[in-house]
Amino acid sequence: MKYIVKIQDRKYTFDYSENDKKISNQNNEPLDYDWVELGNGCFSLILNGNSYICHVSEQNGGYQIMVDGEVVSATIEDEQSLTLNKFVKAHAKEPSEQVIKAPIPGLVTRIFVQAGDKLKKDASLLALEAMKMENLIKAPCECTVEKIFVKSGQTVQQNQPLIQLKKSG
Amino acid sequence: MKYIVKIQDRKYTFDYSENDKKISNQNNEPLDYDWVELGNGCFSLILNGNSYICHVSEQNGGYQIMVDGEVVSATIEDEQSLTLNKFVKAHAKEPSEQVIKAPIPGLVTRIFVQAGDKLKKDASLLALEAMKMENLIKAPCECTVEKIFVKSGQTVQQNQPLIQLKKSG
Amino acid sequence: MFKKILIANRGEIALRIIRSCKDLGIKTIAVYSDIDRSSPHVQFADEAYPLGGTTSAETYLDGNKIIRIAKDHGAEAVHPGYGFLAENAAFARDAQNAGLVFIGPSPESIELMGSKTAARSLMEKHGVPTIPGSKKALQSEEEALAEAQRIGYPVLLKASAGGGGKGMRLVENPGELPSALQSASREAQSAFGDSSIYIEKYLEQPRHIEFQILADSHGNVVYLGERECSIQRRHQKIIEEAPSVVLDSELRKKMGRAAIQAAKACNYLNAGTIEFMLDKHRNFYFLEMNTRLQVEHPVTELVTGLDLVQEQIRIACGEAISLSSVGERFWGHAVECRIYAEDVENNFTPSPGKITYLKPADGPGIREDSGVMQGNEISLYYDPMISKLIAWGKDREQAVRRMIRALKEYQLSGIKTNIPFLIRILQHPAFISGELSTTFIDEHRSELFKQPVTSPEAIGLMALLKHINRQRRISYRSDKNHKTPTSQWKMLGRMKHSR
Amino acid sequence: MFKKILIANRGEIALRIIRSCKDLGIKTIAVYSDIDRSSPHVQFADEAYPLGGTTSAETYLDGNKIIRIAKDHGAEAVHPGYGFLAENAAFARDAQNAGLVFIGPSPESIELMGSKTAARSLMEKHGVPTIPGSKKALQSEEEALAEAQRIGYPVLLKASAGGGGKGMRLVENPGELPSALQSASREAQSAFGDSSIYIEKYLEQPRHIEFQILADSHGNVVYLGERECSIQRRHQKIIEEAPSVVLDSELRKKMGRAAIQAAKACNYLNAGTIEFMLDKHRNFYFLEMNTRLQVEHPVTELVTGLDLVQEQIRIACGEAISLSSVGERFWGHAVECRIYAEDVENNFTPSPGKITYLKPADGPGIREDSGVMQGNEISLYYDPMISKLIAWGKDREQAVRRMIRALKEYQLSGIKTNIPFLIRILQHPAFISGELSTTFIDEHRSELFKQPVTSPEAIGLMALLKHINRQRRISYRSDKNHKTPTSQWKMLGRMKHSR
Repeated sequence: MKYIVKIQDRKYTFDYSENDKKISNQNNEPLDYDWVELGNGCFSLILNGNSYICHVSEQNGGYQIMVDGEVVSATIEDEQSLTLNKFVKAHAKEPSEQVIKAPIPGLVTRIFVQAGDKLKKDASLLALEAMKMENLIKAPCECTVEKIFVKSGQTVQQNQPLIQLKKSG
Repeated sequence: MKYIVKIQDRKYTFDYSENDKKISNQNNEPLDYDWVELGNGCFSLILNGNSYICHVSEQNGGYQIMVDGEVVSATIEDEQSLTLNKFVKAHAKEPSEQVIKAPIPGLVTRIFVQAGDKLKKDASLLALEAMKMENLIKAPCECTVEKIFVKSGQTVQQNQPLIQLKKSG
Repeated sequence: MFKKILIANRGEIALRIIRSCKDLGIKTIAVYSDIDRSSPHVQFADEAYPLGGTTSAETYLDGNKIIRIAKDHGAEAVHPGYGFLAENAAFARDAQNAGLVFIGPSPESIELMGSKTAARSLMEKHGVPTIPGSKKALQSEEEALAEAQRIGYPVLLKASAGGGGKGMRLVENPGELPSALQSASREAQSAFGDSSIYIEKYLEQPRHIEFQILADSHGNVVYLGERECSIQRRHQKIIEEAPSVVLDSELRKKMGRAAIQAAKACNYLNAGTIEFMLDKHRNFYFLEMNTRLQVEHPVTELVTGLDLVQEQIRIACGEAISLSSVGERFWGHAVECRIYAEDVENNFTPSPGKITYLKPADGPGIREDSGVMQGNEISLYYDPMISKLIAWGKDREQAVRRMIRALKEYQLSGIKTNIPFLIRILQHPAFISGELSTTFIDEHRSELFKQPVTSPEAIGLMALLKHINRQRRISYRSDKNHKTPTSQWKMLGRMKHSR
Repeated sequence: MFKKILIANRGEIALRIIRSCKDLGIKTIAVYSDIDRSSPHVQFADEAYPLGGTTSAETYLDGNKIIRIAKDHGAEAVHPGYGFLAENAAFARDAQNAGLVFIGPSPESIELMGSKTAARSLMEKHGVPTIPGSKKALQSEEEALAEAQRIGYPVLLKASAGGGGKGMRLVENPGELPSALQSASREAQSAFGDSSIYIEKYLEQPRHIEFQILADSHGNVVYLGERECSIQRRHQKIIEEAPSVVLDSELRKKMGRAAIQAAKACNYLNAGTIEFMLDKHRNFYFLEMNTRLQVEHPVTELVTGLDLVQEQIRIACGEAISLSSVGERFWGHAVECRIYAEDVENNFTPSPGKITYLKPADGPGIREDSGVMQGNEISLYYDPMISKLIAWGKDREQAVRRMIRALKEYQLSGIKTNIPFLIRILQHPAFISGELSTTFIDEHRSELFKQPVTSPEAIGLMALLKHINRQRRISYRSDKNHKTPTSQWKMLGRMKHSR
């Protein structure tokens, strides 16, 4: 079965054989690998003699890999799901609405906008205080404010919707 | 329910109430305790304000407790099992035969005795080599050799019977 | 010497103080909030008592609760650590009135240096140079605008009661000033209960150089050399080192003498730190005095061989310090990295969560002062610092290389940390050549937020292998480097039996 | 400088060498036996190749396999660590013939010092004092009895090819000699492939004092001071320290000069150790020379500030050592404890098994050189040492107190270790006052095998709570110190939500 691993913006294709557990890369080169779980999600990979110790955890349907002090996110699709997804994407239009969610739990200390405001990119939307630091949440693009879901003084959870924006143009 | 905890040669009685989880000691004093598992068999106990970090593991039906760099073994019996055991013990005689088992896995390099030998306490029985060190296994008391289960040059597992002895007198 | 001390703090600093007490044979009392029940400082203290509640205000900031526990359980002294009540004069006074020794300066010294504007005036009176700016809290937006005009943009707004970057704003032009003033003022109110803000000249490419001092009750004041803490993000230090590459013996003596003057000006007792800014013309200015132990004190410990917490305790006991010229010669070089639970790519916002896997680094030259265990939670209620990693080397190059090695070995999962970012700073040519300033991160932004270097094929394979084997534990070795696959299975069988 | 080095070893020393290589920017190759696949040295090396097999003979002692891997993968040099091939002249020669640099002395020096009897003769020729005894391997029981009679009981039997206490026996009277000779001879054959035994005078209450030396290819030989390694069980060191409390500057110079003489006598190159016995009259005798890095080298590193592995690599590269008088003045004091998987109560027999829980100690003054991770197995195939804990202090008292604190913090379950025993030694009045000798453990046996001191009621309660709650994870707090039981449940609920 072919698998497509996406790391940041790049894609890597692997071919995995269930029978003999052999894996080849996108150039059809068989990979000489040795994979051992050391425990608690910590793994050892020896690939062509190169040794890596890594920690892999599942995250939002993808994987987060920590190796050599670096943290990288990866998502995986197999051939079938990829074909399906392409079909779906081709028939959907890009959403022009975006809901800004709380990146961290905290306290809304101030709201700078109201529904209907037309904003430039990086305009301040609201201030969120967490761990005694004030964090300004800014507009990701030129947009119009559609709805505001929170009030000043309100405590919010991570990923709680704060403001709904509509992309300009 | 009353529990008797045996540590080395001393016994401590506790009374535990399933309902409210209260525990009192042998002087009927209620114990002010706070017990939290930190993970992996590691626990925190705060007893009368004194804080302990310990690791408790099950071992041969009892428990091994590691605290403050020390390792202590404990066994636990409840009232019922204790009464039963006393009855059994009272009707059994002390065994005069003892099987010496391998304390560690290793290689039997030499056997110093043969069946029928009368031995003094601490007489060498056999030599067991493990991790490149030779370990002498000695007679625990004055005794006679009854059976020898192993040969020189043989590899043995931990707790494998080596020699059967009969206590003298 | 004291028999029992209560530690009025949490996290790494509480544990670090407990360790010094154990080394002195002093019993320790820990206090804890509800969510800190599983934290190491609770486990490693001799005694531990709950404060009840979760927020700072209900727990580590509630001086009355803490003093009551200290009295009830026979503590003779209280060590406040840093943060929380460490620079709270009222707490120091209450502790003393309750018959406890406060391990720190007098309430009067705390008060004097606690107001940044009063401290500046005092320093000017004693001939310690200060940064041009308003001497007192701003009363209005108009006053702020006028003052900024006088000293010239860019200017810095700072909280009078502040520290640690809270309530601080850089203002480049008059248009930005009003909103910056309001936001700084709000943050100051929330962090310190005091919204007062003052203004000062913003120095270009300045270095943050601070001097550690010790003062005993017999009138001795010594300095233990400097720490350079120029690497900061959001006005908070993340990498500190001792000594500083930029100081020579002459400048060190000059600044050290100024630090002693500053300490004497406020009748200082115990350990304290005089923070200076050093501009590119090697002019130095008094910034503030921290009347407590600093987060970054371990780098001074490694290059002087002292245990500063033990020195604090000895001074608080009335002992005289017996140190001579330790501030001039150092044993090698030390670097500290603060490991934070934060999302670097997202403007360093805190990243709370549970630590699901933790295996810290060790080996030659590495010290770790950690306050967490695997399974602990980094919550929103307190500072998101996880641990401090400190590396010593016979020179700066070795210390930095050891730190990079340790950061790469450090394994922590479950939350985002700044470890990759710290590695990129330490590997940056400007850092290696010692060209530091408090604007280092902004200046080198493009290189510091670069992508990882590990082979993407290897990373991709790791994700794939985890994906394929999600349900079962596997161990697979392809046969190229090994005799036959069979021997591998044999080996596994053998291992199982020997368990 | 080398670009890539193969490390022909396992466990803590392999990892420790990898770390020094990383700090120098040198790539590393690890080799491993089947059961070491999950060991840290495999994970932290840049490259790792299997040796195939499990026994020492099939793996870490198979020089040909190792040299082939080194050549196949572009290593320029081989570091042997200690044990295994470290003192194998044939391997050093084979490596050189294959075009690899052997990081250690020449094969000739290894051979010369490898035979204990030849080494003694050489030392006597060069005026280095040796212990009275037979100069050559004993040929018969009769010769042994005659020789013992000549030098006087008690005598010590020792393996000619030996080290580390293997093949060593103390004989108090003629009756014990025959069986001791046979058993020592068998052990020597099995450990070193050579059954030769020699005999020497047994010194009463002797101290083991050894000198670290470095010799470069430019003719420079320096000593880096001494280590005292008197605390031994089964003739193996378990606690080492630097400097020794018993040496003054004069004796140190005298012994240091003898050490340099010894090194020059065998044309020594690279790091080596001259072991001496020091009797109560302050006479010292050459014991043997270890032509490699010692297990206990970290204590010298901490008091000199050097990285001895880096020094070894630099010397092997042909660099000249640039050290002056480092052997005379030290930075504080350092103590090392070897943590072994062993059953102390059962005559220190190895206690193999799986490490089910591991949380090492850290904090001020503590360095750990460990070779294992949680989940690893201590097997019967190799040495049962788990880790080395090293503590530094500004004086001996502080170093020892820090070590005790770290040992008490160290948490390891699944196998028996000597940690409780190490703590009891460090807390013993004779150890504290520096009254050491190689018979320390025998002398103080009754106090060292004492029972634990933690409150038995607390220990009993721990067992009971684990027993009661075997099936479920509980968290219970009785209500005396807390407002109401309810608030506890609330707290737990709150924690769950925030996860």
